[in-house]
Amino acid sequence: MPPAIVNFIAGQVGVQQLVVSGTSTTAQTPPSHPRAAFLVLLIIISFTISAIAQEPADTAAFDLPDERPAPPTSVVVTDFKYDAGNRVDITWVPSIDDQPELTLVDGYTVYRSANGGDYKLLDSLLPGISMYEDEEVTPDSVYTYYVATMSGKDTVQSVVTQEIRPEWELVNFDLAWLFVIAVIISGSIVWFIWRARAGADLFVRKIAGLDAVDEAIGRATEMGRPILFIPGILDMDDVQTIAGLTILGRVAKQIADYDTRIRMPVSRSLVMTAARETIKASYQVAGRPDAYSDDMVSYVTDEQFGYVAAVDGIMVREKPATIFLLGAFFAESLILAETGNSIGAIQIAGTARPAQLPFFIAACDFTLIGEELFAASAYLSGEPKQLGSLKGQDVGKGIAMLAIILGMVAVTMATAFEIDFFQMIADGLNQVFSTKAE
Amino acid sequence: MASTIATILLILVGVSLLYIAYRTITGRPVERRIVFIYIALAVALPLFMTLPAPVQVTPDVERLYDALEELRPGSKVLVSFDYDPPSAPELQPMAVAFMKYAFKHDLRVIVMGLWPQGPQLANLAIEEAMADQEIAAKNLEYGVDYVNLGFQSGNEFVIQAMGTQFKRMFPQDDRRIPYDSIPLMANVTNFSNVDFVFNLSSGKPGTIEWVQIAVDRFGATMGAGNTAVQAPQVYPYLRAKQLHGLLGGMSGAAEFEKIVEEPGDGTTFILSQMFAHAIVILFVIIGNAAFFTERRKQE
Amino acid sequence: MRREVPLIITSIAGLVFAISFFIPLLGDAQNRFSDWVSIVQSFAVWLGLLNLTKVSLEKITRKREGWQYAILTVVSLVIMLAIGMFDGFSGLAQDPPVSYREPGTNFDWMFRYVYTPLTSTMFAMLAFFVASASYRAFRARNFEATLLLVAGFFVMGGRVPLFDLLIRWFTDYPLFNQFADWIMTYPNTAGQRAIMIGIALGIMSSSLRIILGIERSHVGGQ
Amino acid sequence: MDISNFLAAVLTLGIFSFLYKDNPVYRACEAIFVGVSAGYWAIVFFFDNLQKKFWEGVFPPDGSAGDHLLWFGAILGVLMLFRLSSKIGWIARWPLAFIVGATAGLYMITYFVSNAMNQVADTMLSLIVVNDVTGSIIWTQTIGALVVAVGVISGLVYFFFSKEHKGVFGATAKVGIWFLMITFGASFGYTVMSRMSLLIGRMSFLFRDWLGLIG
Repeated sequence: MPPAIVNFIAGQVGVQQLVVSGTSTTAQTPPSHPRAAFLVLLIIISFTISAIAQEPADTAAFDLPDERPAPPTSVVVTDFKYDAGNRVDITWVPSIDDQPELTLVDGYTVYRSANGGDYKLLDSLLPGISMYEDEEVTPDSVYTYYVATMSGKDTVQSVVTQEIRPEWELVNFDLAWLFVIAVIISGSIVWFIWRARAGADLFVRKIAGLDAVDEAIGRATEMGRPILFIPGILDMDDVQTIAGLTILGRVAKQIADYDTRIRMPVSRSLVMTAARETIKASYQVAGRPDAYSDDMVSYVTDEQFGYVAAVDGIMVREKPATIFLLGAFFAESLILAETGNSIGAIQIAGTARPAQLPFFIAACDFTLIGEELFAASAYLSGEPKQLGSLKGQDVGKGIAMLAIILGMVAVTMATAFEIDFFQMIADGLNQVFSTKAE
Repeated sequence: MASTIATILLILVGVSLLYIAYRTITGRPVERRIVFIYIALAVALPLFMTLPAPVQVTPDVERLYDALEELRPGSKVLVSFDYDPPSAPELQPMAVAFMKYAFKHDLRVIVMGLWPQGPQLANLAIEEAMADQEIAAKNLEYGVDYVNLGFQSGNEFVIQAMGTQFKRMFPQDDRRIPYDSIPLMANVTNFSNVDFVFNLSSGKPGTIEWVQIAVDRFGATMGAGNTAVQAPQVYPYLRAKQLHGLLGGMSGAAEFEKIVEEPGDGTTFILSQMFAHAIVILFVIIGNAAFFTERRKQE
Repeated sequence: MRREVPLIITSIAGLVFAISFFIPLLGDAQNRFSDWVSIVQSFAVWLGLLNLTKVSLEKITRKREGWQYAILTVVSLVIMLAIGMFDGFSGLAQDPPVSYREPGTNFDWMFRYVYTPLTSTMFAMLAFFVASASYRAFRARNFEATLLLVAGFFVMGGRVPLFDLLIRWFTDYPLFNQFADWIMTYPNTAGQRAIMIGIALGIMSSSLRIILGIERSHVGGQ
Repeated sequence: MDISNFLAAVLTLGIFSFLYKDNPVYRACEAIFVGVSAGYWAIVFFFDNLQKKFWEGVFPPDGSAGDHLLWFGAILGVLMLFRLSSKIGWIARWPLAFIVGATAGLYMITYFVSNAMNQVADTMLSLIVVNDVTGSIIWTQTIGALVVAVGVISGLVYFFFSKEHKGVFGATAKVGIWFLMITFGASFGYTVMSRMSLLIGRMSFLFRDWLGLIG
């Protein structure tokens, strides 16, 4: 017989004793033999029946001011699974007198004894509560607990639980599915990076916004006006800035080919250095190293609004024909996009920050939405780690889509036709993906 | 009196927009400073008006309210103030209404902040709630009925460590009382000992981090109030029941004030909010009307 | 040495946090690390302050553009620090100790009447810029942008009692409020969720690269 | 007149003066803002973290045993300050590496669990929502479930980069972009709402708290 059930019965015995004698209980050794348990069960049933039979009398007794509440029953202590051996859970069935409309029960108190020592108060809990997590235990000790109903100054104790020694587990098997899926996705990311390094040709679809780049640069050349490039306001440690600079490499090469001017005010000194290197390299590739100058990139200030004011000034004075806004943007996104719009420039924007994307979409001609920015960067640079990650993430998305479709079909079939098989699949999938803590 | 004048002025503002529309469509758009004046008036004038705005309580707000109603008197609520003064117009009304509700329903409030300014804004909210007569009559005691644990640096790592032990990150409260000497915290080890977590958030760290760590990892029950900028992003959590209720922006504040029957700033400001939205919508329409006339001419 | 040590530190810290989800015994190490993160972040804030001072002083001594304002920055910084330190240490000397930012302290006064108006107003200016952008820049230039603006209209007009007041003559039913709510609850949730799943996978792959040492930009590599 | 509020009002108007045009008053207020806010942050982190958590953690005021492992945090922190020097600035990468690593490790799983796995689980919706009691279909929720399911899948298709957007796949991606646009529209509306609230807060400060014109 599982210990929980034994305990449950032991708890019931405790209650019955209380009801009969009206005194608090002493520790009970749980019946160890199934037949004994059965006997106890019989006794409980008979008592319950007699209790029901006596109901009117009981209700009358309820109103007496000196009535003592019943203790909590079925007090069970269980080891919390998959921890470092530092938590046990105590659960109980609230006292039958614990009803929202009655005020007899003031709450519960939980007591613990470690290694057979004295019982110490752990916590006082509100009425209606039926669980306590004790997280101040160690695997080195053995514990027993009891719970008491509080009523004014009076407390009525439950039976004492079985002894428990918290156990620790090495691996949290509750999260096994999470682990498996994480490993599949991580594995495919690593695998694709490795493949890309080995020179495999990984396919990435065309990104619509990139087609517009050539056209935009061509337009600036025709009009004889400069091109402005803003890589966001974060530093080189942000992936969006890096993606912005990757695209800059491609843009700068085109600019060198067309012999147009580029202007790039930045808000971080590290970004300035990196941007200069990028443009210089592009000019070299285009075979025009002589045309490059450090003045193309200038540092303005780290201060958000100070930077915006300076960039606004440049826009109004120099009237660039094309503006690139690619990187991490915050509240300044809309100020920049608005000014760019007001001077009639073609604007190509991209950021992964969801709160700023709407403004770019509404005010710019082309916008790289979120991950498109990274995809564009991977596509243009062909860098193995970027390409590999992109493909690996696609595997993750594939799993997500598949799971959603499967789960949806299963749940829908189960609801519509009440077929157990589908319900089983639906429950299984839900178990795999849902990881809500209890 | 002031209300009438404000209303008349506002009508004049509305009429003058017609002229702006005419100018813009005929290709002579006004300067941005003119636009600035319009928005200033649209926000300021309604502050003087006494029109009642019919606030409609949405299901997301109702869900928070229902979750709160389930808490018995004496329940412990952890409120994290994760915002700074710029977001206070949206979040402070929520904070005040929440405090008033909590104190009136005898909930024990534990305040903390992951943003350095949070605990001070919490003090302001508590001050305002205490000014309420019914609450003042309760003579609530610091450390017993409510406590301000203060701020700790470490962003989401603070939540992570709190999952094991609050005390680890808050060895003393904001008033420098040791954790172990605070009666309210006597039996509070970690999230399993608080009944509800309420998070007021305007960014990072905020609701997203709380859901990821406190809810999904440590099993806390949580509701949140967010600035409107952030609110749309947390809707998926709301659907997946990782969040129990959400107050979004000023309208969320006004709705919450309505449902808990504690009218405050949210209710007062909603009128200004309404006119500001009207102006923005009208400006977008005017701008686009001009845009399309222009485009037609070019064709 | 310059590259390897930080790479090893990164990997260990990353592994402890990632794996402790599955191995409960690592919980303690993880909490230790959280302590350290918390302390390092304080130093980062002080680094910012020292950096600001350095830059401002350079500006002043070299008389660069706007050096007069740099003086103001340094002076206000020193005043704020002095008040905070004074309130803090004098409070600690009392029995029982008093916090440096208890209501009524000078530091709290600075917070309420200097810091709050400055920072709040700084951000409040955005309202003006949104308005002028809506007049000058937000255009229904293609189908996507049109869809965006229309959805935006319904949300803006529905979340406050604006559109519903306009239809008051016809019906009392909060039609637009309900519709805005519907947009938020269904299409918005769907779109946000798609973005969310994508970002989560993106973060996973960049974290993995960092932990495995494939990504080295933070240690000065490429 | 209350001197405190007067000062706050002057600072408020000083910042707002930028709306007319960039001017010395605005730049002065901005300079004060930068200084005061840096000082504010530094003080809070000093007392609430360095003094309260670190120092009193290592040397508890009640004389109990201190937690000396906290020193590691402080040592890493001090290394961070080396960044100010150009010669040995590289050593500041150690604490940075620690922070970057810890954040990567934590995010790797938290984002995956909360933002991917649980969201996928919640999207496995029944496309028919039935009232438990009457057995009839609840149309609003059925349509809602359909919208969420189609939106999430088509959105994911849009962000799927390993396949060209052609045929059915392309059409699905097209639907995906529509959903994204509605989402961004909602964000747009909410962001406007947020920005306006900030201004309302300042206006109410000026007219109510300072001038006392509103009751």
